[in-house]
Formats: sequence, C-alpha cells, structure tokens
Amino acid sequence: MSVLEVAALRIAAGMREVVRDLSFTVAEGETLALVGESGSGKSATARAVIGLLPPGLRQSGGRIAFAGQGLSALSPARLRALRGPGMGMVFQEPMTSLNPAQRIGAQMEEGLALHRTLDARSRRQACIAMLERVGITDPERRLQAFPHEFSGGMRQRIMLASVMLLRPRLLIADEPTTALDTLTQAEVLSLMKELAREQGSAILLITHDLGLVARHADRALVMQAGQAVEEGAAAPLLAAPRQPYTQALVAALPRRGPSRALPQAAPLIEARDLSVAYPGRGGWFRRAAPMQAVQGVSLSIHPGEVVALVGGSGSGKTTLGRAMLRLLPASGGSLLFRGQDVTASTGPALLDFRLACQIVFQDPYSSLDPRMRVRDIVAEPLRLPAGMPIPERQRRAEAMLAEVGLGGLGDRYPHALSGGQRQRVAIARALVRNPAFVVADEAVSALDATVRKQVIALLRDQQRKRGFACLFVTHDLGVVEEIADRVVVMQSGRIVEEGPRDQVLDAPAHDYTRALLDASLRLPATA
Amino acid sequence: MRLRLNLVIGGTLMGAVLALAVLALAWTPYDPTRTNLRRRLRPPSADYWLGTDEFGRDVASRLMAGAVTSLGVAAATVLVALAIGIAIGLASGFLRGWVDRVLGAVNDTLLAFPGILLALGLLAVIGPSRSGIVLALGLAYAPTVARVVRGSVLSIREREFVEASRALGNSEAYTLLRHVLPHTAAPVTVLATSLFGWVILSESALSFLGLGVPPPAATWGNMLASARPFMQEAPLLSIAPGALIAICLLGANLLGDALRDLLDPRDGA
Amino acid sequence: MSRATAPGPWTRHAPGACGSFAEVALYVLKRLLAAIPTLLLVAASVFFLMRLIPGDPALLVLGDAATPEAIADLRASMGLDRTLPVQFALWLSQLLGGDLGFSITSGEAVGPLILDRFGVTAAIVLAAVAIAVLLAVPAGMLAAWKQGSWGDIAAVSLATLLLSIPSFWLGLILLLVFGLKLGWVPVVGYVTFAENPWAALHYILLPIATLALVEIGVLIRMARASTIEVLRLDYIAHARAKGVPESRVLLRHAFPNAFAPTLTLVGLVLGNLLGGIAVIETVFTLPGLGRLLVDAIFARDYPVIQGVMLFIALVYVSVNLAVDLLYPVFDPRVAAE
Amino acid sequence: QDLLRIRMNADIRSTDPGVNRDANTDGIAWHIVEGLVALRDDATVAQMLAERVDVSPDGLTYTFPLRAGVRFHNGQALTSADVAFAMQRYMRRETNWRCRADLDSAATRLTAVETPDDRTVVMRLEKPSALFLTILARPDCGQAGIWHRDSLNADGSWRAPIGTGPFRLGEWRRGQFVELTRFADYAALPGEPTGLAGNKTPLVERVRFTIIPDEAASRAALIAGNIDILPDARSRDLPDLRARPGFSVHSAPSMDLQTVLMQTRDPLLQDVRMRRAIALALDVPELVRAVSEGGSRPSRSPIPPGSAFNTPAMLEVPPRDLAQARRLAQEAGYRGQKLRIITTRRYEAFYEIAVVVQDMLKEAGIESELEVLEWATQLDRYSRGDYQMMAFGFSARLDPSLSFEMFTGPKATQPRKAWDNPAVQAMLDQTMAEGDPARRRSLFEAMQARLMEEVPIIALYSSTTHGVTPRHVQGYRSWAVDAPRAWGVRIVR
Ligand SMILES: Nc1ncnc2c1ncn2[C@@H]1O[C@H](COP(=O)(O)OP(=O)(O)OP(=O)(O)O)[C@@H](O)[C@H]1O
Ligand SMILES: Nc1ncnc2c1ncn2[C@@H]1O[C@H](COP(=O)(O)OP(=O)(O)OP(=O)(O)O)[C@@H](O)[C@H]1O
Ligand SMILES: [Mg+2]
Ligand SMILES: [Mg+2]
Repeated sequence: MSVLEVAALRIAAGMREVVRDLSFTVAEGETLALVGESGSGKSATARAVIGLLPPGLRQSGGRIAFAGQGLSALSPARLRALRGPGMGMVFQEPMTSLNPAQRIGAQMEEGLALHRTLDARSRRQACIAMLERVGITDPERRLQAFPHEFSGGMRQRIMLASVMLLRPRLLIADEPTTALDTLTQAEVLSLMKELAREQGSAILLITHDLGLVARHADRALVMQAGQAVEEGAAAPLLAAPRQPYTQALVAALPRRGPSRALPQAAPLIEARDLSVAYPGRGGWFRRAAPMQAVQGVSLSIHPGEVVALVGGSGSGKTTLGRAMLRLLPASGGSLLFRGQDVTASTGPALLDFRLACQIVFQDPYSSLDPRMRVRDIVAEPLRLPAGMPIPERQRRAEAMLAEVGLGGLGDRYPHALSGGQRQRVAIARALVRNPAFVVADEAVSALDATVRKQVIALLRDQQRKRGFACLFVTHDLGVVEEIADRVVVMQSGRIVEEGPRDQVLDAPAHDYTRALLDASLRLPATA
Repeated sequence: MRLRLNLVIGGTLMGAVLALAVLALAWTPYDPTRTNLRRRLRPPSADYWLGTDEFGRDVASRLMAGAVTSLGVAAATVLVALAIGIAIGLASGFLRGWVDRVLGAVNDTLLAFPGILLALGLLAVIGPSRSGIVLALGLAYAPTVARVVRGSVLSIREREFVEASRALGNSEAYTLLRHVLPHTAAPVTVLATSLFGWVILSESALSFLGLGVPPPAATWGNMLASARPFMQEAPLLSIAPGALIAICLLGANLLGDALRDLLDPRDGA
Repeated sequence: MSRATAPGPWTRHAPGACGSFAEVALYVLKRLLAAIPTLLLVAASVFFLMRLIPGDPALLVLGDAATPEAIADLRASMGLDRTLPVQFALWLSQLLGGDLGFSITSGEAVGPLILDRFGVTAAIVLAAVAIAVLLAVPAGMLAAWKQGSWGDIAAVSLATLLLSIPSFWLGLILLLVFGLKLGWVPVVGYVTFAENPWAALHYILLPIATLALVEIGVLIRMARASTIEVLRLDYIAHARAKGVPESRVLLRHAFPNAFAPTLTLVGLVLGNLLGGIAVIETVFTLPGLGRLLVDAIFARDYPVIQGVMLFIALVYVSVNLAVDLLYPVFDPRVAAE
Repeated sequence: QDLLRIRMNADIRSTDPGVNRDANTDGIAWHIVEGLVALRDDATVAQMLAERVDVSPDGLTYTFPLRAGVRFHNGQALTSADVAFAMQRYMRRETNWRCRADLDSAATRLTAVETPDDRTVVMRLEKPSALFLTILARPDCGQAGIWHRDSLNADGSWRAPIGTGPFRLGEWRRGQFVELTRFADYAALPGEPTGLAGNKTPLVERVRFTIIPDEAASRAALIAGNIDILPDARSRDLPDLRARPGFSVHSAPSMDLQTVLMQTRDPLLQDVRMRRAIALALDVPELVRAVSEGGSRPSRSPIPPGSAFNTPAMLEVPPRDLAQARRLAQEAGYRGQKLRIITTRRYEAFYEIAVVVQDMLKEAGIESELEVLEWATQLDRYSRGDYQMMAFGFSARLDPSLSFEMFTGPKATQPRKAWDNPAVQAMLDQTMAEGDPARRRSLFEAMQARLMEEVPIIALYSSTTHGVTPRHVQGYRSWAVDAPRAWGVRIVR
C-alpha cells in the first residue's frame, strides 16, 4: 500500500504554473527520489505534500492523499495532527532550520509533547537516546545548547533526530545536504537512510545530484519545468536513460579526461613555507589567539599546469588560493612569482604581479558588480596597464565575450543572465588580460550539473588555448577528474598529499584522501 | 498591491506639497511677510482663505512660502547629512581598523548628543540662519547616515566582486568609488526619504523651542510655534501647518516604504 | 526628533545570557570603560562648544541694567574669570571627585538637581516606551502574521500615520481636548509619585500618551518587518511541519527572534527620547531633564549643561549596554561572537 | 482652602534678597523681608521698618528711627544692630549685592552706618544724592531688606531668609513652586496697601507661586482653575478673558520702556538724518496699538507716563512723515542698504516691535531684515554695542535720572550705552545731585528735547500689566511692577 499518492498535482505562482499535472506514489518503506534542475518545481511539490506552500504559491489542482486520506478534506487541526507523526520534513538549510532562540532540547521535545502522551522525563529520555543515535556526544548536556553552538553537519543531524523522533511514516527531505561538505553530506545521508529503515519510514528525497540518487534511492522521478519526464527504478533509469533530458543529466556527470605530459619548466609561482593567520578578535584586556588557516604550505605551480586543490570544508583551500594572489597577507614564508619574491612587494611590482594573475570566484552572482553592464565588467581589467583607448577595450571585451559564448549579451546586467552565463562572464573577465596564472575558487560548485559540465569544458578549452597555469580549488573530486593535471589535498591548513591526478585518485596514500574519495558520489557506472 | 498604493499615495502627497512649493516660487495670494495690523487673526474668508495670523499676514500665502522654506531646508539638510554621513560611513566601513574605531567613537559621541544641543550650539556659533539650521541638523543626522552606510559597506565589501576588483590590480580608491559606493545607493535612498521627513519634523521642533529658521521667513515649524498661543481662538493657525507637516511626513514615509520594497533585492532580482 | 533607524549600534557582542556572573560583570566593566573616551569627548566638546556661543551668564543674571563692575564681580564669583583650559581642568578634577559643581544661576548642586529632574523624565519615557512596546509589538506581529489582510493594512496605515504626526503638535491637541475642553486632566504642574501617586498619574498621563502614540508607530512597523523576515525562515516552516499550532509558532518561534531587532530599536528610541524630550516637557510644562537642559542653555548655565549632557550620554551608553545584555536572551547567537 | 495659587513664569534664583536675583526672585523676596523704606504705587518712597526718615539739611546724614513692635519670623524683635548687620553684609564686595556699586558710586556714596541706640540707625553719605532713598527702596536691590542674622550659616553663607515681612518662606520645590505661609505676628502699618508700602496684612494661610513657563498653559491653568492669580496675562488674551464670566482683569501702567536702539557709530546710522528718517517712518501710535493690543499709550520719553517727572511735552508724539523720511534718508546717503534689526522671541513684544518696524520702514523705502537671536545672544550684542538696530526693552527705573542714565554714557567704557554725548552726560550728572524737583524737571525737559533731536533711541511706550483673577479672589491689584503682591488678597468662596 502506498503512503503517499499524488495525482495530477498543479501548483501555480500567480498566473504561471510551476508544477503541471504531476502524479506519483511513494510506497511504504520506499525511497523515491525527485530529481531535476533548479527551478523545476521539486520544492514546490514537497511543500504541497506537507501542506505548507509558501505565500505566492497555491495548489491549483490535483489530489494529494496520505495513507489513502485526501489532504484537502482535512481540517487544519487534523492536518496538524498528521504533520510530525505522519509526515516529517527535513529542510535544505541546516543554518536556518532550527530556531536560533530555543535550546535544541526544547525544539526536539516540542513534537513529542504535541503528538505523544509522554511525561517530561520520558520525553527527555527519548531525546537523549535519539541524539545519541545520530552521533551527538554528551547528549544530556547538549540538550541545553543553542543551535549556533553546533556545526552545520551536527545541526542537520539534530534536525533529522527531531523529525525521526516522531517516527514519521513519510520523511520528506528537500535537498537535505547540499549545504554541507562532501564528507558530512555522506554521513548525514547514510544516517537518514538507516533511521528510515529502522523505523520503516518511506522517504521522498529531493535532489539534483544524480550520485545521491544512484546510491540512496529505490525509484526516481525526473522533473523538468514542473512536469515529470521519466520515472522508474533508480539504477536502470540512470544506467539507461530513455528521455533526452535524463540523458543530458546523466551525460553531465564528470568523466576523467586524458592525462597530459607537460614540458618541464621553472615554476611559475611558488609558495615556500607559506602561512596565513586570521587575527584573533581584539578585546580590551586580551586578544584571542590568531587563527592559523594555512600552516607552512609549500606548493609550486608550473606554467600551463592545472593543479586541483581539494580538501574538506574549512581546510584552508580558499585561504591558500587568495594568499597566493596576495589578496590575503602571508603571516610567514614567502611567495615567488617567476623567481621574484613578491611576498611583500608594493607599488609597481605588486601591480605587475596583479596584472599577471587572476581569480574566478565560486559565486557567479556575488562576484559580478550587479550595477555594471557585462561588457564593462569584462572591459574593466583592460584599464590597467593604462594606455588602451576605451573603444579598443570595448572591442576586446566583445571579442572575449564571443569567445565564452556570450556574443551579443554585452549590454545586459548580470541579473539578467543565468548562473552559468554569469560564471562565463567571470571567466571572461579573468582571462581578457591573458593572465599567466588563474586561481579558480570553487568556480563551478554553485552550478547545476549540466551547466557545470559546460563551464568546465569552457575553462578547459581556454586553458588549453591560452596556456595559463591554474590553481583549481574544489571539494568536488568529479571536477578534479575532468580537469586537473596534479592534485593537492589539504587538511586543517596543511598539505597532506600531493601528486599527479591519476596517482592520487586511484591510489590515495593518505587516509583523509581516501575518506574524501569514498564520500564523493559517483555513478556506479563510471566508478 | 501595497507597494503601488504606497507609491501612489506617498507620491501624490509629496507631489502636492512640492507643487505647492513650486507654485509659491512664482505666485502667492499675498506677500507672505506683509503685515497688516488691522487684520490680525481673521477667520477664513473669501479674501483670506485660511485667515490671517497675529500680524495680519495671510496664512495661505505663508503656508505656501513655508513649503518652499521647509522643503528647501529639508532637502539641503538631507544633502549635508548624506555627504558627511556617506564619507564617514564609507571610510570607516571600507578602511576598518583604527579609522573605523576612531570614527566610531566620534559617531557614538555625536549620537549621544541630544540633537537640540548640537543644533543650538552650532546655530549660536554660526548665527541663526537657514544655512545654520541646515548645517546643524545635517551634522545631527550624519551619524545615522554613517551607520547605515557603514553597515551596507561592510556587507558589500564581503561580496566577491570587490575582491575581484582588487585582484585586477585596481586601487582601493577606485574600488571604493566604482564598486562600493553605488551599492550604498539603495539603502541610502530609502534612508534619505525618511530623513527628509525627520528633518522637517526636527526643524519644526527646533522652531517650536525658538531655535529654528528665523522669522519672519515662514516655515511650518515657526508658524506652528507662533500659532501656539492662539491655539484656542484661532485653532486653524496651528492645525494647518501641523497638518502640512504630517502630510509631508506621511508622504515621505510612504515613499520610503515603497522605495524599500522596490529596492529589496529579494523582489528586485 | 527621532533619529532611530535601521541597524544596531556600531558594534555588538555581548556575553550570553548564559554567561557566568563574573563574565557578565567583566563585560559590563569593559563596556563602561570603553565608554570613557566617548564621555570625555562629550564633556570636552560640550565644554568648549558652549563657550564658543556668545552670551554671558553674568549678563543674563544682571539683565539690562548691568554695570561693567557688577558683571566683573559676578563673573569672578562664578569662576568665569579664569582661562578656559584652567576652567576645564578644574571641572574635570571636580568631576573625578564625583562632583558636578553648582549651577551658576541657582547655586544648586548639579548632581542632585539632575537626579531630581531625571525622575520625571524617566517616569514618562519608561512608561511611554513600555506601553508602546506592549501594544505595538503584539500588533506588529499579528499584522505580519496576517500579512496582506485588512487588519495588516489597517495596522500599517495607522502606524505610518502615527509616525507622521509631530509629537508636540499631538501633545498640544491632546492638551486642548483632554485638558481644556474635557477637563479630565490638569493642564499644568507636576506632583511626584512619592507625594501622591494618583495625582502624579494625572499629570503625566498626557505626556505619556503622546510619546507612546508616536513610538507605537515606529515599533509596530519594526515589529512587523522583523516578524515578516522571521516568518520566511525555514525553522518556522519546520515548526509547522511538526504540527505546531499557529499560536505557538508565533509565540515560541517567531516572537523571540523577531523581538531581538526590535529590542535594539527600543534601546535607540529610549536614548533618543531622552535627548528629544525637551519639546514634550515644554508642551506639558514638566520639570524634567530636557527642560532643565534647554533652560540651562538659554541661561548659559555651564555647569548644568555640562552635567546634563554627560548624564544623558551616560544614560545613552547604559541603555545600549542594557539592550546588549538583554539581547542574548532573545538571540543567543549574539552571545557566541 | 486657604491656599492662594499664583503663576510665576520661571523659578527664582535664590532667597537672598537683592543678591542672586531676577524679577521673580524680587517678587518672592518682598513678601518675606522688608527694608527701612519702600516704594508706593507711584514710585515715591515711603517709610517701612523706619518710623520716618530724617534728612540733615546738608543732605549728608539720614536718620531712621525704627518702628516699635516689629518682629522677625523667629520671634526676635527688630533692632538697629540687625539693620547694621544686614547693611554691612550688603556692602561687602563678596556678597555681590546688586546695588553695592550704586551706593559706592560718584553720585551716591554711603560712608557709614551707625547705631546710636537700639532703635535708631544713622547713615552717612559722601555728598548729597537724589537717588539714595530710591536705591534703598528698589525691589531689584531687595529693598535693602533687613533679615535676622540667623538667616546666615555659621560660615556666613546664606541659608534662608528670616525677615519681618507678612509671609515666611515655606517650601521651595525647585522647578515647581515656592510656597509661603502667613506670618501670624506680622506688624502691619495702618491704612491701605500701596506699592510695597502701607498695610500689608496677610489674609490667606498659604501662598503658592506655581512655576508655569508657558503663556498659553498659564492661561489654560487659570481657566481650568489650577491657579488663582495670573499676574501677567498677555494683552492679546485680554479680549477673550474679559469675555469670560467669572474673571476680572486688573490693569496698571508699568514703568518699563520699550524702545528701538540705534548704533550711533554705525557708518550709516551715525548720520543723524538717517536716524530721524527712521523715526519719521514709524507710525508710533499704530505700532503701540498693535503691539500692546491697545493696552498701552505711546510715550516718546524714557520717563514713564506715571512718573511725577513726566510732562505733557514728553507725551507728544511727532506725526509720521513718510515723504520727509525718504528725503532725509536720501540726504544721509541711504541707497537701499539693508538695515539689520536684532530682536528675540524670548520677549514677544521685542519681536512684534521688530516685525512692525520692518514693515513700516519698508513703506518709507528703507529696507531691513530681522536678525532673530536667542536672548542671551542679543543681550551679549547689546552689552557690546554690536548692533545696527535693536528692539529692546529696559526694566523699570524708578528715578527719572536713572531712566536717562540707562542709555546715556560714554561708549568707550560702556559700549552698551546708546547715547554718547558729553553735554548730555553733564546734564545727567547734575540731575543726580540736584535735590529740587522743579529744577530737575526742567533739566529732564531739556534732555528730552535733545533726545528727540538726536534720536539715539526711539522710545515707544511703557507697557501695561494685566493681572487676571477669578471672582473668588478679592483684593488683588496689579501695579507698576509685573510681579504680584499676595498681601491684602483673600479667597471668598
Ligand atoms: N514563493 C514563491 N512565489 C512565486 N514563485 C515561486 C515561489 N517559490 C518558488 N517559485 C517558483 O516556482 C518554481 C519552482 O520552484 P521550486 O522551489 O519548487 O524549484 P526547485 O526545483 O526546488 O529548485 P531548486 O533546486 O533550486 O531548489 C520556480 O520557477 C520558482 O521561481
Ligand atoms: N575572515 C576570516 N577570519 C577568521 N577566520 C577565517 C576567516 N576566513 C576563514 N577563516 C577560517 O580559516 C579556515 C580556513 O578557511 P578557508 O575559507 O580557507 O577554508 P576552505 O577550505 O576554503 O573551506 P570551504 O570548502 O568551506 O570553502 C577555516 O577554519 C575558517 O573558519
Ligand atoms: Mg528547492
Ligand atoms: Mg572555500
């Protein structure tokens, strides 16, 4: 018997339909994955199921039945009674889905108090047991803590604990781990599956990550623009997609590119024993110890080489990347560019260094000034070195835009572009001055799988064509496979492993690298 | 729906007051400072639409002239407050470190001052005049502007395009002016609108205490102040300028709300 | 003259409500020490600014019939014949001894004078803000909860309207209607609470109502805006997804989080009211701190001006400190920083 | 029930008579302490604590036999030693008595206070003075009030007044009120009350002077029954108050002087033709009518109309002559420059005078603008002589010499003086020493003539005091000074 039945669901945002004629069922104990690109209506569907559509969206048709019971017929009170023990929901953003002003004990107990007739003591016991179950140590004391005292992964686990405490028959998880780093992501998802299995809950898992689907889902439903395109058992569906859209999604999964032999040359840029520290918070009486984000890292990058810098969240990747561009001051060690020490250079020397180096940031939205036209953004680097006349700058910018596939879009503002297009603009800006060295800090992490594929291709092509060296910061090993010549693994501010790509990926020497590799989700077919 | 209503009502109110001021520049029924001691405190009539004040001056004409003064003073004050506040806010937000700390201390000092004292002190030193009021109130409100600007600079400077500009080798000054400053426009516009209302209010409050734009020039504030003794026998004298102040404030507040909604990035993008 | 607006004070990091007593005490001490430069700056600028202003207290006392000899005598007895830096140093050293000096017009000790007048002002301001908070915060939250409903539109319109009425004008009209026309409350005067609480209430009713009405406008809007902000967040949806009833969602989940920013505003409002209260005290002829300051300014009573200014600055700092200390109760995240 | 509530526009400065004072302070002081002599309603001097005053023929020795049966509020009998003690304190420089300089000046110098016996006080002057007794009686000198020595602290500083007056000091709550209580053992003079002299029997148990700074609020308080005497209603409120049943208005001419001052050192105004042009441009009767709401008469002399020295010639108002004004201005080289008229809103009359003057000058083609200053600033500018024109008011001077002296003097040493003319100064000095009223009068007439010729100031009028009381208050009268008198007043319900 199915726990959830959705028939001909329609959801409208004003006059626009964002979900059209969607039907599916979730059987007892089953995990159904809802897959699709951003904006395809996955969250809207999930919210409709639990009856909590945000203002602006409304269900304009169709029927949703939980355990055979139509939801639209229920009174608000009955519906409320159903939420929690019937349907539980885990949200995407661990940072905002717990009430910051309430102790987590109180938040966890709340559901129990509402839906079960337990005394305070047994509620507490249940909470403690559950926290223990999700791997929070010292649960008794931690019940008194506030959410901000936990890391993102812990919060997501607490969230999960508080939902599973009520043993819901259906667990709705809307991208429950996208905000977490690879290692934590894997942990939380496995935990979720395990708990669901123990309690016999069905799961409606929403994701745009095919790796997740392959690993955790029984069945999958692929959505595009509010409609179902394809549905079926997860493994066969991914192995042999029938619909072109699904095929495109699958094709977008990263594949290892050929390894290259690069000519020996003197290092282009070299970090020697580089350390970076963030100053501690100042006070009147004492100053907190500085935070050592990068500690004695030595790394050299040769002309034309693509080095991938991987590591867990907070391991110091971004810090190292920025320090190598002198966007952050080094607290120790030195930085050499073409053999020249540039660790502390200023004025013209610094400008020369700046002119030769560039950076592409993770967030395609925030790295572009929203008040400048795309053409001006791309032309801006040409201000320096001074001397190029403005029409010439504009012409070059147009040419560069055409090269990244944005010909004719120069008059637009960033907000009028898609995420992928924006990232192309950022790449064009970085490359227009023909830099010798580019740092790409998670340059594709924020993009949809299909778009990511295209942007990686663009970067790779440009790299091959222009021959700049590149430090590619990422936590996504798939990307590494596609583009890197060499891999550097960081953990807590130090380099723990370094070597040619194939060697590091196929025969990891360090435990941490192995853990990273295990956690990264790759389709069985390509693994 | 609410947004448009705010815009329409706020715009209409402000527009009407503005139109009144523009008209007053060209024409008023009578000379607003012309006294006529034989016609003091007349009730409204066909000749004097809103009656006359204690010097026999035409109230309607004075209200119109008052619109010019009040709006002019408010606009100039807002500009002064913005100029000072933006400079301080930009500097302390962007440079941080000791600059921020020093400016923060000065700012806190100014905020801890009752505006009246600041205004009085400056007015007495500069001499009571429109420019005195403008400078005094401008200084009094600059810290508020500085705080808002600093706040938005702090959030903008964390955005990556600022860092990108640096990475391009652009100087700090260029980055500040080209990439940071324009982004304070939205919060500052909203603030400026509210500020406009507050300044009109403050100017009238200062006039009420006898420190405002010096008479016989008409401002709503000093009209209200001089009407106060006649509250009972000529209530219209106090009601009319008070109502105009309220209308102006309401307009500014509604416009401010509308602008806030318009410029909210959540709905804008 | 509300200068209150958007973001909170320049810096904000307080020890948690959960911090130990010693931690909190240390923090309070630190904050008060940190305020010393500000207070000194206030003191110095007031001192020298006031002396830049033309006008001579001796002349004011003696009036139009003052002879040069009489003025010189009086100035000497007021201690105004010494050079400015000497006067400032003297005043500062007195201040360190906890002595604010004596009014040069009335000869009263400034410290007790300020405390005496502050009673009236504090009673009015605190009562007004308390009433405003009690009425406006629930109203604003309900409006946010029913965003877009007629009730919401009515609340916002009312708030905007209240916000747009000059307080002194409102005060005058209230005085006219309730004092003169209806005769419900006395028109002038003041009795302290110690003397006769019931009568005292009558005297400060209208001033409180005036201030409260205006602040209600500010606070409704603030409470509504921050509640709307909070209601958009996932944890509200999470609470609802747990089947929590709406009343509890509002009270337990939305309120504490929405109240935190409002609290900051309340702090600012309190500070500003202290500065801007002079107008209200003038309208209602109350012997409060604002009136004392304005009168002292008009009389060039330097010790009183300096004392009041310093006191107001201190109150401003303390109120913001209190807000900061209270803040973690509503938003424990702040404590972490 | 037996509480009389009187409006006071500001708090008093102290209870120390004539020392740390202003008009309100004087007004409280004269209920508590009395001097040897006191002023009558017409500003002449009468005996008070002195039985009478005997002046020696050479005018140098004043003998004051004290009245019998006068007691201080603490029950002690008044003796000549008390008088000497108080006078010595007044004459010490550190005391800062308002009138010490007046009794130590070229015109009047007190050289000795003697007490030949318990009941007699003798005072000696360096040379004869027409002003001596007036100074002793002046309210702003605290009437040289006599208080018991227990009014001082052990260290000689002032504590609280223990006087002989009809009321004793009750409670002074700063910023709120000053309360006086009836002195049961008051030794009243027979007859009627007049000025600060005559029969001053207190008829109410308590008098409370309630501080209400605001004019409108004061009137409201009167109407609402929160006060019993409004001693200084604004003239513009009178029509309304008169129309109300149950209120009576008590008007009395006052001895102050409202003027327009002109700086005779100003490049433009130093030309007497320009000053005359300005005077001619003003329609003084119209101006006075407007500003005082018809309550006061114009007067072009500094000597107030109520004074015995005011002659019909002084009341004569030259008619307005716009054509002549234009011509004179033209001759003086006036070419449309803007004159600056300083005024303040602290005193409504100053402001109104300035507004009307500006308007009237405009009709004569003389442009001007107002500089509205805060009072402290205006006073500062006045005392430095830093003005072109100024609407200004002088408080009551109770002697005609002083009425001229208040604006006459050398600018070099006293920049505040408007009229700097050595010849006039000599005449003024003469009036101060001259004992014969007829000779004084002719001197004043001569000075008045020169004043009208040289126009350093334009005297406009002396104002009128309007006290208002509800019907249940009986026996209240306004007088030449704004501050009220609570003796002789009773409440009848
Ligand atoms: N509150 C809302 N008001 C109006 N339109 C909305 C609202 N929320 C979402 N939409 C629109 O509905 C559509 C579907 O949104 P939904 O959030 O369900 O997408 P999604 O598949 O979950 O995407 P993502 O992977 O980015 O979370 C989108 O076009 C979105 O713009
Ligand atoms: N501005 C800062 N001030 C203080 N500490 C910082 C700052 N920025 C980063 N850190 C700390 O430095 C460490 C390294 O941070 P970094 O951003 O380099 O990590 P990362 O490897 O890029 O992580 P992610 O994958 O999450 O981007 C982290 O512990 C982080 O908390
Ligand atoms: Mg979604
Ligand atoms: Mg990073």
